[in-house]
Amino acid sequence: MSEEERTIHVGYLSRVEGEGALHLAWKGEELVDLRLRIFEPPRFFEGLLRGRMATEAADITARICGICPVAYQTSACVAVEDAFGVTLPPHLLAMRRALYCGEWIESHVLHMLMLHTPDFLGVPDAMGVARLNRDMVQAGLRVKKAGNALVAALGGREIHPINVKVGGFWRLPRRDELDRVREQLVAARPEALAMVRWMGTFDFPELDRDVPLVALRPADTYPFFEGDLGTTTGLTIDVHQWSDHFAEEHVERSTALHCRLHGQPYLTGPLARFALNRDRLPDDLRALADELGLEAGVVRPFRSILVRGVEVLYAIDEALRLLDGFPVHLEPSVPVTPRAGVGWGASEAPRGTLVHRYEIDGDGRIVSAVITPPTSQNQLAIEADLRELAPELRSLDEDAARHRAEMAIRNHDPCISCSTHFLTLERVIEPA
Amino acid sequence: MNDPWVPVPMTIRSRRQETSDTVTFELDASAAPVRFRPGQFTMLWRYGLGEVAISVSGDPREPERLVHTIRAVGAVTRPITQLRPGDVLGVRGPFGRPWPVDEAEGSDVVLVAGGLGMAPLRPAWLHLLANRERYGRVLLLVGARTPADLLFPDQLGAWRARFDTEVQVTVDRADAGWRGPIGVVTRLLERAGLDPARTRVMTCGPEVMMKFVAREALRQGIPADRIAVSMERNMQCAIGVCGHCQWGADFVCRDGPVFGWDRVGARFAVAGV
Amino acid sequence: MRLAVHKFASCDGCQLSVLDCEDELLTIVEAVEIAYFPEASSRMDDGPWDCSLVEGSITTAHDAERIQEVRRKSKRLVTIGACATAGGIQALRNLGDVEAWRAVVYARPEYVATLATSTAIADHVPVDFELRGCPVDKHQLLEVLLAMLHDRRPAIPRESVCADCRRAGQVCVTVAKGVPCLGPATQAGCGALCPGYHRGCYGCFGPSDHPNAPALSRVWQAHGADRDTIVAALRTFNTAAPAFDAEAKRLEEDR
Amino acid sequence: MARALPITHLQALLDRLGADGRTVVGPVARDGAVVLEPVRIVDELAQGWRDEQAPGRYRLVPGEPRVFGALLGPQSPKTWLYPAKLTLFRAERDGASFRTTSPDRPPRLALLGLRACDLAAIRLQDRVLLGSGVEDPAYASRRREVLLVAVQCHRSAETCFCASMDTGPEVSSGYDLRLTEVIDERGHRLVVEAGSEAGRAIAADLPLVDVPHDDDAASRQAAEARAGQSKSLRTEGLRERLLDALRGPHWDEVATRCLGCAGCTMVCPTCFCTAVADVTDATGAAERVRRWDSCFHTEFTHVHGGPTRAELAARYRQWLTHKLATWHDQFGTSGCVGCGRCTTWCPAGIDLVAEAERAATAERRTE
Ligand SMILES: Cc1cc2nc3c(=O)[nH]c(=O)nc-3n(C[C@H](O)[C@H](O)[C@H](O)COP(=O)(O)OP(=O)(O)OC[C@H]3O[C@@H](n4cnc5c(N)ncnc54)[C@H](O)[C@@H]3O)c2cc1C
Ligand code: SF4
Ligand code: SF4
Ligand code: SF4
Repeated sequence: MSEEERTIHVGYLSRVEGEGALHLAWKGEELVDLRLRIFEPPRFFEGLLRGRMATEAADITARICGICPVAYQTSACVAVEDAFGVTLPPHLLAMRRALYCGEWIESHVLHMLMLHTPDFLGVPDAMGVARLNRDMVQAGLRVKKAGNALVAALGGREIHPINVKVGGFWRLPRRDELDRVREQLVAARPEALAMVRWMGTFDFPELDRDVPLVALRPADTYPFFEGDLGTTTGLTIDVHQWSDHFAEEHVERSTALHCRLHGQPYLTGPLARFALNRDRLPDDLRALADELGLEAGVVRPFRSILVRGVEVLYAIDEALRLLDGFPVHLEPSVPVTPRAGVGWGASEAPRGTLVHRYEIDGDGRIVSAVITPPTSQNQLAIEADLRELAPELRSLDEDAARHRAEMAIRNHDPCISCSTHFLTLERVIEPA
Repeated sequence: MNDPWVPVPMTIRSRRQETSDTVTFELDASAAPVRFRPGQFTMLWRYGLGEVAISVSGDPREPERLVHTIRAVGAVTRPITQLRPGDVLGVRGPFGRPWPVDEAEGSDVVLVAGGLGMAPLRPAWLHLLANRERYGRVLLLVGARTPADLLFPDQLGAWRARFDTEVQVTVDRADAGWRGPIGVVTRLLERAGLDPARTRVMTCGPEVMMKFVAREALRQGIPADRIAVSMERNMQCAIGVCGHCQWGADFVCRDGPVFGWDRVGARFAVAGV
Repeated sequence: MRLAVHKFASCDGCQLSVLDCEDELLTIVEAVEIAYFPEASSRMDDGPWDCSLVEGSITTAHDAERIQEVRRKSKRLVTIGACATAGGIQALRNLGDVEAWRAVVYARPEYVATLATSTAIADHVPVDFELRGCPVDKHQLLEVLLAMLHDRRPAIPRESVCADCRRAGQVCVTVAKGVPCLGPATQAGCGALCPGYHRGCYGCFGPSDHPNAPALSRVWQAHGADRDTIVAALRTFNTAAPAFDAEAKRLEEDR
Repeated sequence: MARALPITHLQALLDRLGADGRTVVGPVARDGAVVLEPVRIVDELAQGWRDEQAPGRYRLVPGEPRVFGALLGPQSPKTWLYPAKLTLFRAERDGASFRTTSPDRPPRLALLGLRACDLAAIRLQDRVLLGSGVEDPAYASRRREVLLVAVQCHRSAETCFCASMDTGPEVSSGYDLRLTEVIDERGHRLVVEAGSEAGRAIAADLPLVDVPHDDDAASRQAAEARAGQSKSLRTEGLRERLLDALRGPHWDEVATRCLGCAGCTMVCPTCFCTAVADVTDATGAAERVRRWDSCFHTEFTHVHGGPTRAELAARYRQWLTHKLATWHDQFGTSGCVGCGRCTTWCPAGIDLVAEAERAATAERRTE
């Protein structure tokens, strides 16, 4: 490899859900090419949803991503309820929120412990972490399991829950089911805290980013599917106005749809959610955030693992609060009457804002569907992070550079299967 | 332990490869001798893998040596046949009704074996030989696909060499060294020159083969109640409670596996009973 | 046992089930060497592997080649999930106009390379065991792994969901509430989840080994479901599974 | 003079049954049906419900304030005495050999609210699992310990045909206690009669009151239930007629309607078929698990080379001819007690009585 030209190729990006690859090339000092590629064969969800009943959208779109099906189900339900003019009573909103808490717990801990921690400890995987600190891994797995148990208790099973429907749920949990999961959550709380504190001792590369952030920002709580969209550029919009501000484009260079805010890259996900809603967290978690070096107003991608940790604790506390005295005797759903219209739904998937839009006809069939997952929104911002790191990536030796680049990508936990419309033309396998 | 569901561990003492896919094990039953009647079977358990019904193929006079001849055909028999001396199998049994060797005393007896059917008939044959004086003519008619598929070839040779037995072997397809008859085993029966009034037939093999054997025996005038067949069905309990082996009104495990043709002949005519 | 986990077109949910075996994970890892599992480990040992778990369906020419290589390098190949065993929900494209869909989803469809069909792994290479479900059940997955490890047949019944539903003491939603249910024609494995949540099974484990789908359609009709509803139910997560596909076709042709 | 338990003292019965550590199992309304579940307090019982049954249809509707107003749900004594899933033994490796351990002791049970047909079904299962040579230990231990508290039926469901099977509606034997629920101008009470030593001991501990003129309450109610029973199975010569019809054309026809789902065999209180599976866990410990199985499953008859009853028609025929014909050969009685569960709980609404009649009278296929 010549002095002038250097290529780092991460031929197969591991420990992200899905498959991706990164290509970086310099000429001299100049970065000439940076491509984050996604190897996800297209599955055409937006196409196959056409003509299906809108009430099927939750079950169908769950299959876009096995890591965050609750997010898909929630955004779908919210969007269809929006179109049908259905409002949920408080107990069903509470249950929906509690279910979502479960997904945050399981998805975040999966990412933190099994996918991201290995980067900081220089081991290939969670097994490697277990060899260094088996107790911590076991504790972490118990936290993750509590999240799974929560999703299973409210949703029927951990992956692709079957209990979610437009208008609420098929059945409410029984007391005994709630009691069991409560126990697990209570036990998981201190273990989660210990895990986050332990992760706080990792050595974090310094990278401060100045990128627009986007997340839901409800008036009075940390967001799951509530509130308007807020941005750090000072915007507050109703999700119905999404297309006035956000645009997806199919870029030839990367062959992927990229979503821009007023033409600019932006970031959604835990970093954005946290930055925009820090003041919505209870005092103890804000104090924990300070303790972990997550000061207000600074975006440090390499500390996203800690932000997730704070969100895990929030989700545990919130679920316990919601389930305490949950009214198991009320109706599990409200009646739903189809009507023609357009509905929007946004929710905060573990990896960021997930927006669904459905146009529905008078029989309740889907005329068109647009699904904008977090990863398609974050792709440009991830590339921007990498661009920022480019000098470092250039100077490091081969392995270290690859390691650093992977780590930077994993900061945003890109969930590539979520990329309803991310793909690559072919797999390019070049020697590293 | 008296729980009929619980297997007793027994150690494999010896292993003999009979054919490419069939193995004979001798298990050490000295701690819990298995007193069995010819035609009975046991349930053999390979630890954690599953249990299968296997006929006892050894000598009924030696209850402390439990002999089984097993063909590797599927998910459980394959790993079982891979075991070596010193390995352990779980054993339940013996179960089922025996060949009518007692009832046959004083008669001429023909055993007709097809393929693996020789395994459950071998104890009956050994019983006939051990009590030779109680029987009239004793015939062993054996069919196999090829000479290489023949079970117990050495013993067949030895038995054939005796003057007080008639042993004949036929194969479907011969190889270069084969000098015996070629064709289905029923042919041997056609030419056996039996006295229908004093003959009993006991047969084991594929169902179609047994059907043809029975038909030939009936044609010769042997009454249906003197023809015995041994059946195979899915078996999970072997004690008549799991229901799997039901065949008409019978539980094959409990009311069989050996049946008189008078009882079951009609069933061979209806598919899926 | 050297284990590999491969992904084709899928949602990752089935391979996630491996990581969801929290209690057993560390014990299993002691017996199973995870040699290739890109979602979970950056250690990626090239084959050969003793056992490959394959998730996802074949939807691109490149993947059609890659599965051949996976097969060559795997002593045993186990497919996991509805995508791998029946083409998944994305097999709906097999009926639709892929060109049109491509245009719906992508502004510049010419950049998108894909086959016109989504097909099961077994349509491309011999498969040693197929584990059903959208997603697979983690207990069943564990059972398959343990069976592979101990060299035995996985105890995975192929009977219908009804059997599990009744054994679990659940009340049949069709009989007691008139709710149409695909359970009688769907393979067990999920623990009869949906009826336990008062909804009919939507068939995510695919057809059982003896489905009588036409009879089930009549039961649905008796409970007020129209043809379109039944066809849609059959044409979801296992649309390309032969028994579901055949019945949907029969109803479509009857129309 | 009859002795009765005022309904206000029902809790005393539950408490007494549950004394000495028994689990009391009784009728509970859940998910649209009456099921048999553990009950500790009276409020858990399915009071005020009535069942409507028809082939393929069951509805629980509000009824009189009876505690035992709903007759039969999808469960039966089998659910508790012969559980759907059970560990038969566990084993662990011991050098080259292995060691087995027996399963935990089963719970001691009191089954409350059984009907005449349920008691008949227990008698039938006894023949299979205790009386035919080898005892099934799991069943035997549950059965020996159980207390059976039966209730006299006050009406029949549309699917009931116990009268024609000679199994009811009178609760006449096989119980520890027989209850007759009476609601009249003199109040709401359970007439209590003991049928065994154990029953007498329990009755003696209950706050019973003397009620004149209630002595024949049970037979009065049975008579009403009998009068209201419209369905009946023509049993004379049925065994022979069915066995003669093995080649009849009817089986193929019913196989176009049958879902093969095994629902009928699962709810039937006498069906006893089970499958065992050997499983191992991550540590290598082994377990043999037994589950209800069904002659409707293709794997049921799997032998090397395929199932012996591959066709659904053959499997349906096996179920019907076993139940109504070959049971007589095997156990000296019909295998059906006339409870009608198989008919009500068949999602396709296939009616056992109608099918038996059709199969037995269908024109013979000419060879
Ligand atoms: C009375 C009797 C005597 C016999 N004697 C002999 C003998 O002497 N020698 C001999 O070689 N064979 C004998 N057999 C046959 C022997 O029992 C079968 O060959 C053996 O059961 C095949 O088991 P397998 O698992 O290896 O084969 P497979 O074909 O793989 O399976 C057959 C058995 O496995 C079980 N099974 C099948 N599918 C499943 C599933 N999905 N899940 C769980 N379990 C399943 C069933 O119990 C089935 O019976 C005898 C059979 C009987 C009934
Ligand atoms: S609810 Fe569905 S799965 Fe359950 S028994 Fe009824 S038809 Fe079968
Ligand atoms: S009941 Fe049916 S749809 Fe529901 S989880 Fe089970 S197989 Fe899937
Ligand atoms: S066959 Fe039907 S009616 Fe007879 S006992 Fe069984 S479930 Fe009841």
